[in-house]
Amino acid sequence: MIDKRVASLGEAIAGIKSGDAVMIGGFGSSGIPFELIEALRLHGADDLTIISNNAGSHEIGIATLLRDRLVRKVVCTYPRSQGSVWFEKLYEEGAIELELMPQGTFAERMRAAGAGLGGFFTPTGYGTKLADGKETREIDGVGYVLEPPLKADVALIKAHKADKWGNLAYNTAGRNFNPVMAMAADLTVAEVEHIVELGELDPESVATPGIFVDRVVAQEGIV
Amino acid sequence: MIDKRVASLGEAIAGIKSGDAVMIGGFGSSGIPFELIEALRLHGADDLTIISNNAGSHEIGIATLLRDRLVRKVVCTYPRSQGSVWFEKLYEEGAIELELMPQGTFAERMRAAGAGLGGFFTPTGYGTKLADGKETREIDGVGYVLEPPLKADVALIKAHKADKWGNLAYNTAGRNFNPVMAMAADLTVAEVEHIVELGELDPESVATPGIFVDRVVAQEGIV
Amino acid sequence: MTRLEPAQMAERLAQDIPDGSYVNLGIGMPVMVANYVPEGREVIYHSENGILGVGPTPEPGTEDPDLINAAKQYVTLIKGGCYFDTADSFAMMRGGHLDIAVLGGFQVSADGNLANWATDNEKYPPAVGGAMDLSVGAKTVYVLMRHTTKDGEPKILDTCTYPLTGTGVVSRIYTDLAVIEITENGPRVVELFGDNSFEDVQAVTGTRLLPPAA
Amino acid sequence: MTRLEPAQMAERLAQDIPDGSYVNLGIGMPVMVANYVPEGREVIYHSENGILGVGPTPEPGTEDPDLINAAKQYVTLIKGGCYFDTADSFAMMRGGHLDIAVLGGFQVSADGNLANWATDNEKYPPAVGGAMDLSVGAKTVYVLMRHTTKDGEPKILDTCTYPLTGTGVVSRIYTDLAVIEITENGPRVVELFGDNSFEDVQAVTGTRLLPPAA
Repeated sequence: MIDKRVASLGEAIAGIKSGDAVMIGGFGSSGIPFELIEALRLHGADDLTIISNNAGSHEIGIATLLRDRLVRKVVCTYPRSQGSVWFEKLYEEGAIELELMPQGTFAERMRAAGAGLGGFFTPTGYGTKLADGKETREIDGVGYVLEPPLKADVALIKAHKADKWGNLAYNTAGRNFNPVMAMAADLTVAEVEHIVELGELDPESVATPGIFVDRVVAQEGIV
Repeated sequence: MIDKRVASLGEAIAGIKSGDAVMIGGFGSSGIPFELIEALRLHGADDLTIISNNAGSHEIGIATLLRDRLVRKVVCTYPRSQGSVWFEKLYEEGAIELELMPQGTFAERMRAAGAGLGGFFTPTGYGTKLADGKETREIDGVGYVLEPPLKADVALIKAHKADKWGNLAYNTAGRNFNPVMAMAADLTVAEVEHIVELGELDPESVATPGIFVDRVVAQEGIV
Repeated sequence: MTRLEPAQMAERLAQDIPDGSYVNLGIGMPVMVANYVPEGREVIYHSENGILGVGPTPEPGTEDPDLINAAKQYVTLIKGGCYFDTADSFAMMRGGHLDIAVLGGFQVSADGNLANWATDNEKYPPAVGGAMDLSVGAKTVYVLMRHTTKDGEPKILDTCTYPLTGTGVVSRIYTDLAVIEITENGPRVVELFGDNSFEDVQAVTGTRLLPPAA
Repeated sequence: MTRLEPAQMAERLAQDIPDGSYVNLGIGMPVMVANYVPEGREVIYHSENGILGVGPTPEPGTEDPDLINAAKQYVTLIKGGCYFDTADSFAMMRGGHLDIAVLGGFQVSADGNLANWATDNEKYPPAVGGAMDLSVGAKTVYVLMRHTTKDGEPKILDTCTYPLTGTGVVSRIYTDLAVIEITENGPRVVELFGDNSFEDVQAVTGTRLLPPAA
């Protein structure tokens, strides 16, 4: 029988290893799996590559992984936000590697990984510093940059509701990167506010079908 | 003010010209804009390129466009179905051009057009006849085919409900190709069963945001 | 020689679908597999037109005209199922998320090439649908087909003569005579039905088979 | 010389947003444009994080923690708005579906190149977000920025010295002094605010301007 629910945050992140590439959903403070991040911080793995739109701010979420020096590299689009002091400190120290890309390219690269594509040509970034060293091509008079898929070992995502098969429904703009990350990782773990009975989610508004999800954990209220 | 509703099927397809490339949503008999197709048949444009998963069957829908010899070329994945007699007849006569491709490539090419991408590498079809003459590349040991975006002048799509801003909600598997076609055409026209008040559609289950839709017409019961 | 009927072939294959699998069943004989998955196993069926959780045929009069499977037959949605568009459906298929695709076959080659979408009859319009995406995308591809054509010609060959669907994609072939696994060393018979002997099966096969492991 | 305040600059730009437009407003000064769209025009605002139909700031106490805009401020959804994921949001942006993007700018060149995401300070971490996708994808890109830097250096130049966001993407520049259109022949002043003369504006511009058409 298919039951992806796990009983604790610890079980939810079991198996993450030092050196892993970890996608973390969310945009700003919206749709972020704060409890999974806290569990990851306490888990013991380090030398992580964090793939997330932002690089944390203040003393919560991704910022705490940076503060505790568990992160070797950040792959993101917008590391600098109000209160992103830990990222800025490590960056100035040269203690962290940054791979920066346009946000649409970031989302599309993860989707390509999840969709089994080998790469795509995007006009975004053509003629800019972010295309340096990349293959480019002119197609029908427009310049494009070839971008490869972006995969991860683990995706930690956040949804509003889940059922035991891992179907996910989101709340408003909390959806953001969570659906594409769910597709693009070997192991996808979803933190949710509510676990509901099978059949309670509207089949027309399941934005992440359960096939993309390996584990579901209910929030414990730890952060 | 934004009001995409039009009063009749005739208004809905106004402006379609002979020689246009027309996407038509649907899979089998599901999610097909039968009334828009009938309006197109009576409209007078010919020499059309029809882009649709199937090539019609029996004496309804796309089959009637073929029967009336309004179609120069069919771009599809599965032209042969039970009752696809008109397609088979024209094909045997050499009276119709066929561009065939794998269904995932078909959907993804339209999405690429809608998403502003210049093309993508797919593993599907690599090493087969359907990759003949196409650029291929080995990436990390896997063979891929480069596929270009697929656009159209017009998309005729079918949804369950719409509001006046063109937001669309679908019924069950009637969704199929309709959302990607809505993105990929210069003019997108939606035939719907019900037009509802603004705010009545659940913002979490609008599968085609109104930005992709130009005209909305309610079914008239003509087919 | 023992020749299984299609229903028996489907039943045999169904034994190898593990509990909890996400499965796509091709048009034709493969859809029969759903009838024989052993009790107690939960299997979720995918349909290329945008359904995860395909359920049984609806009661007459309760059909939803939009709710059909890849073979254009009316189906239902099970509790816990959901809908999505075709681009998302093929992302699922091509992206390696389905555990098993069960496909029909015209021919399979010794190295696991599959031909199942076109013959060499040029008059007849070709149709490919989702076959190529499934063959290349599912984690495991099982082919369910008769061992020979109606005319007794072998369908398991050194090299496919019909246009290919995918290269090196087939894991196992379930025929009316035997179960054959495509290994690095070539196709190996892993099960012989009834009193069929290895030599019987080899005699109607167009490529050299490896005998069952001792 | 007449120098408009930011609110006045935003108000001026807002006059050029047609009824029925789909618009993305960048972080900073651009978001102020929403306050000044003339009465009777219906404009739908897009936010890169997956919202079409961004509404005003919520009443205190009614904030939805997930419902924020690109600047990470709480917003609401208007009636007729909807949500989608980031891949779909950027498909919308990059695919030419937005009518207008209003962006801030560090520098704009005579041929419409935009620099608005990074300076030449290597110590300071760069951040690009959705700026490049918007600049290349929206049908029309308006830049709303002061005519010169705090130090009085020109921001409209022959060539941008800061890293580019996009090439040949800018249609119009709305500054505190004038409205300038990027034409095939170069930047043309189409409106001078207050008593500003063409020569006044040319004097604080780092590239040759064309005078208003007669």
